[in-house]
Amino acid sequence: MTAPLLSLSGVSRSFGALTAVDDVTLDVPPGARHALIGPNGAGKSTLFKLVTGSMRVSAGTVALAGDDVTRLPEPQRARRGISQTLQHSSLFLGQTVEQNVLLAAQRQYRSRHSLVPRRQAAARARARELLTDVGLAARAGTPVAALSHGERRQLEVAVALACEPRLLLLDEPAAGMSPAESARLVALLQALPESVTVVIVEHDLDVVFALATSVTVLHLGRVLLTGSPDEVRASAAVQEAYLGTGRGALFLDGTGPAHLEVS
Amino acid sequence: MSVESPPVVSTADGAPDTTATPWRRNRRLTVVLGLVLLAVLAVVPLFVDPFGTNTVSRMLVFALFAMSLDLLVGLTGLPSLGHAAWFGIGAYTAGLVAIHWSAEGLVTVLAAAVAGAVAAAATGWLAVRSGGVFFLMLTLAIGELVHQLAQSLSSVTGGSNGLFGIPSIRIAGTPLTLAGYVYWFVLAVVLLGALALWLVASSPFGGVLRGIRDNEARMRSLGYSPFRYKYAAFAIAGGFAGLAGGLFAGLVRIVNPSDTGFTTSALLLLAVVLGGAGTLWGPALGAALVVLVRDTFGPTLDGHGPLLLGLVFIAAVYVLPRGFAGLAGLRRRRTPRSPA
Amino acid sequence: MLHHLSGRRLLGGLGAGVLTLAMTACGGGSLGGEEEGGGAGGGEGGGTVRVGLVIPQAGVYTPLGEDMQQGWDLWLEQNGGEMGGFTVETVTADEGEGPDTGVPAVQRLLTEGDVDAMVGIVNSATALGVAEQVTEAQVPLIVANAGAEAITKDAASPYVWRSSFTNAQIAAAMGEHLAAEGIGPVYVMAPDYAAGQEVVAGFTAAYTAGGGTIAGQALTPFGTTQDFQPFLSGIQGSGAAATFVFYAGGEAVSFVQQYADFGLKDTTPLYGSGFLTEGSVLDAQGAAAVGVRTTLHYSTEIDNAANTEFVQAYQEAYGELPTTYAVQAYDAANVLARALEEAGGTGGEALSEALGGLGEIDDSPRGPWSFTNQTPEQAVYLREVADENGTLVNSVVEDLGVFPQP
Amino acid sequence: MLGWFDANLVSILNGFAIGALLFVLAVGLSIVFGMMDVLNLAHGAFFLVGSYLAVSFVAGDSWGGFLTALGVAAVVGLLAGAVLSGMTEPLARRPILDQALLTLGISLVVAEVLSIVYGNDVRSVSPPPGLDGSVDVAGSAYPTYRLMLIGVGLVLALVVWLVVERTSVGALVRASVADREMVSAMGIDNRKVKVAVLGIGSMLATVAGVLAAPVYGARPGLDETILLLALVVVVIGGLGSIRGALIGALVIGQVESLGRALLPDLASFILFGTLALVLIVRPRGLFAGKVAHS
Repeated sequence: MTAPLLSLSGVSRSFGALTAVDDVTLDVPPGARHALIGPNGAGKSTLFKLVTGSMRVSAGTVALAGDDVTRLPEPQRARRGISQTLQHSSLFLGQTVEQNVLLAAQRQYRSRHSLVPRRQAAARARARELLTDVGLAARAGTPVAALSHGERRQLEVAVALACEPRLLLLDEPAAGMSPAESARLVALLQALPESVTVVIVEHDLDVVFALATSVTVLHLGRVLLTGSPDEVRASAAVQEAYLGTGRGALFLDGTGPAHLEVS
Repeated sequence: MSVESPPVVSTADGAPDTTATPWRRNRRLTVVLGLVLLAVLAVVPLFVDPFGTNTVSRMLVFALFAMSLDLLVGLTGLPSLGHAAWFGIGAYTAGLVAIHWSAEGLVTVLAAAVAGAVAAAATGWLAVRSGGVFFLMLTLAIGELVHQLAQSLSSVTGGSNGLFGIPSIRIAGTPLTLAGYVYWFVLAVVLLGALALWLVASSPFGGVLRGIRDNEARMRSLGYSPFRYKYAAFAIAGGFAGLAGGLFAGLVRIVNPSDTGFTTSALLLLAVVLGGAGTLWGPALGAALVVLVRDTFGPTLDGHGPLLLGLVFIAAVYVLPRGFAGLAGLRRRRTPRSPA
Repeated sequence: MLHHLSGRRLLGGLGAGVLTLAMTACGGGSLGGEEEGGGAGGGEGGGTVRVGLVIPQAGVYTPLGEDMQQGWDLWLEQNGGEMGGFTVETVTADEGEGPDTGVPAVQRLLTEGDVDAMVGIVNSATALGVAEQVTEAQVPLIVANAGAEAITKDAASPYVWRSSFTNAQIAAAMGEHLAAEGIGPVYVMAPDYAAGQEVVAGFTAAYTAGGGTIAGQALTPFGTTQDFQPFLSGIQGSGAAATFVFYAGGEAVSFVQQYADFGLKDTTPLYGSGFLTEGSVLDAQGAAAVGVRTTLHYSTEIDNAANTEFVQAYQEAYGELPTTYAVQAYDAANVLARALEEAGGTGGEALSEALGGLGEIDDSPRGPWSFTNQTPEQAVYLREVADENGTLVNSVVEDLGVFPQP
Repeated sequence: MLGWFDANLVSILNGFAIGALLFVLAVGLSIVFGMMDVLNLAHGAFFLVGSYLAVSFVAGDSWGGFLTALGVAAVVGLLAGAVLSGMTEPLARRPILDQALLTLGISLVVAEVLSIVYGNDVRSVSPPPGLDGSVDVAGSAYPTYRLMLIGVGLVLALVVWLVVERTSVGALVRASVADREMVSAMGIDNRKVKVAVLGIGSMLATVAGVLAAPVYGARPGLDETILLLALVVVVIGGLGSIRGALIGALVIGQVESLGRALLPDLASFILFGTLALVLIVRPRGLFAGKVAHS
């Protein structure tokens, strides 16, 4: 068995008296499609920040492919292959769709040090390819500010993929997407090669169960359960956690609404 | 005075051909306009008297200076109130090199550019750690300290009397004594500088700077270290400001502490805003206008030049919300968007 | 990909344009070898002479500019608007606060203004900054205020003359005088810029040469010192018997008032370079200035016929007492007129030569003076601020004798 | 130690006087920026308006003149602030540099108008009767008026502190510094708050101008020097923090007074050296306003 791609051990983060992430230990093997679920305030977004390094851990270690990256700043972790989409759309609003993707894509090419425009052809080609993949090719020259909400989410995914990640963290990528857009997203993520390990936070359970090979349930900052999608669906503890928020029926397979409208 | 009109840098570089037809027409228009402007600039000495030619030379120098500041303000989102420090250091360096070593034009301006870049690099690592108003004030402090040094080190800089006795610029050993030849030298260097700045701005590096301006946190998550890029931008901007300063020293042949001070910095920053930050050519135009108002109209208004300048600033805020560059933007906005 | 080429194309276009046009000979423009009708030309007697008056019309030096304008206008009025038979056309340009504005203003006069001679310039940096251009254009410039030593020393040019003073000249006179008085240790203060440094150096050299000792020295930040208390406390602790300072304009007002406010005026007599109490600053200083002693090459109280007549005429014309700035411009007009008469033309070279041969100027309000090294060798007066029926004047205590530029 | 203190007592005292004056000057700039995000570069010009008003009402000749000058300056300041508020309203959503362009333009125009009205001569104003003498401090004379400035500064600091900490208006101020959106969400008309804050901020500038006239006089160019000093004070203290403005003013008062007395050779560098040092150590000032209140 190879080393897990992402390994968290005893990771905690507190804000004063509040412990948002509490002693989380989690291994994500290479090539996994891992989902993080849990009610709002469970600490999913905070955990993502601890993995990407945009927030420092209070305790514990974060390892990527066996290397301890706990002390590395965010940009260095990103260069080691951690890429993410953020819950609140985080794009460069003043710039065009293509420029957004290019910013992420060009980091992979040595040509970014060149002042000769022609040398950037490879990065441009890669950016176009990704825009085609997410269905934004026709909008390449549009300023981001003019995109619809769903289109921005698509662009987020393209930007994250343009980093050529080993570990792709998706924070509610389907939020606000139309069913068609969301189906397209699922197809795109399913088509990702094994070399990309995906960790996804998503409330749209159709998306979660269509993608995930394993699921971790977080509750009040702690890991409630990690297991296969079926195990999670069957777990009484998970039902209980969601009951606490008054949304007990949501895990009833096929009968409840597909969307877990927590927010 | 815009020395070249690159297609508006903040828009699509190489937008897909399928959607680019209207853009293309604009771009062609821009190129034509740029060529006309260049042709006009090139023949200035043939038709304009020496004072007018000198004025246009100053406008060109300040245009380059403003473009170097725009690299910080417009592209990177770092409003500097001490940029004249690098301009002044470049000017003093060029002046000293010309007096003590060689008045060869290229030698002096290159020495000036290197000095500007080195000085900016020496202090930039402190400055770029802060942002916004604090960056503004820290650069102000750095600028004022440089200004005081220029004032105090009178054995080197001539103190408040200025560094005088700078010989004429020489090209291949021949001194350029006539305003027209000096002008062509200035024009050539400014064009090369502008071209270099435009290349930097439209390169991937320039893209990163714009990314940092728009969303620094996101750039970090994409794997960029904003500090390094901001630092590099600071040093590069300092280098080009130094280059402009070197030209200035050769042009007016006296360098003063006030060339490094707050007034020059503030005037230039306002010129950048006036022109439209982030477009390079807008700030160039803004700086040219400010120089024109200050040097040409100012002295004939019975000392009320500042009044005119103040009114221009106030009017510009309302009439030109995006600076001169906004005027070009109007045309752009009318262009229909490509269908989704 | 059109725009990828545009830079290169633009440059190519430029190159072609420049080459084509540079080869075309052209009459106008800024490539001519000679200034038309400028210094090199030279008009005939009975014609007109165009004189550029470069004075500050904006910024902190504006009051000096106004006085110089009035001195200049008065001379022309008294002489029917003619100099040596030439009708004078005055072209005024704003010098501003410094060379940033002053140098272009002079450039403009030299080219567009088409002047035969120039008078004025308050700021030393501006005077030094234009020296070479003036020389190249061969247009005589009579500096009517700027006191930097270098203007007629390191940066001397046959076309740059001075009708005012030098910083060290005024200070050296005081140094010699105080040394002769045996007043005791003196504390020296000045703003930290070139003129201040020159005054301190000039005073210190003369005073120590005469056997005096310096109790201490402080150079205050120029232009940003509103409050002199921190430096005044240095005087108190130094055991100085007197203080010698150089301040002008706003700093002169603040300094003299605060010197009195902090009680130093009663314990440590204040001496200064004449600009400390010259012109409009004296009114602003008020009672605090009474008793302050300064040296300068002029005072309204100098007792000679030319001065009496001048002061009276000036007061009639402008309703105020003349200042040294007015006299410097008045005298500049005087020497320029003499030179024009002598040269019989407006050619720059001839004018400069004529200026050099003028000898003693015997009808100046400041008393007789002459050009030595193109700057006045002149009497320096010890003056004391006195309250004469509510008007503060610089009364003359003593004629300290004639001093050249040190 | 005691000897050192004695020798420098006057400088220390003077530092407090200058600091008190700087506080009156800077606190207006600070609250305007902290609450309304308006960087008012015309603050120095407003100050100069106050100084020239002191000249106009010959404030030195009688208390009547002095108090009239103060009253007129307060009214003029309030009006100027209201006008400024209206002028900056269209710029609310634009970059802060646009405001800088506008307010510096206003500053140039105001300064030019002042020089047209009052001429370019340096004007001085004596302290009002009774305060024009000096008192003996540790064997040296010290001007009475400056002692009074310390009192005025202390009283004003106390009033501002009481208003901000103890009144409902103050609660609004603190809330605005912390989160403007929230305040407008509470149904309070942001524009009225803005007019009030800019009015008071500008009033403090003109009043400071009158108070400073007996010390600094009035002359062209003073506005720029004063603006820079005020900016340094608020940035050192931390923008938008009243406590910061007070500490910043006292620090700069001592730097300009005691600092210059102790290090006369570095006098030219000490002000901006201090600014650079503070910002290097604390990149957001000693008391960063928005953080301090959250």
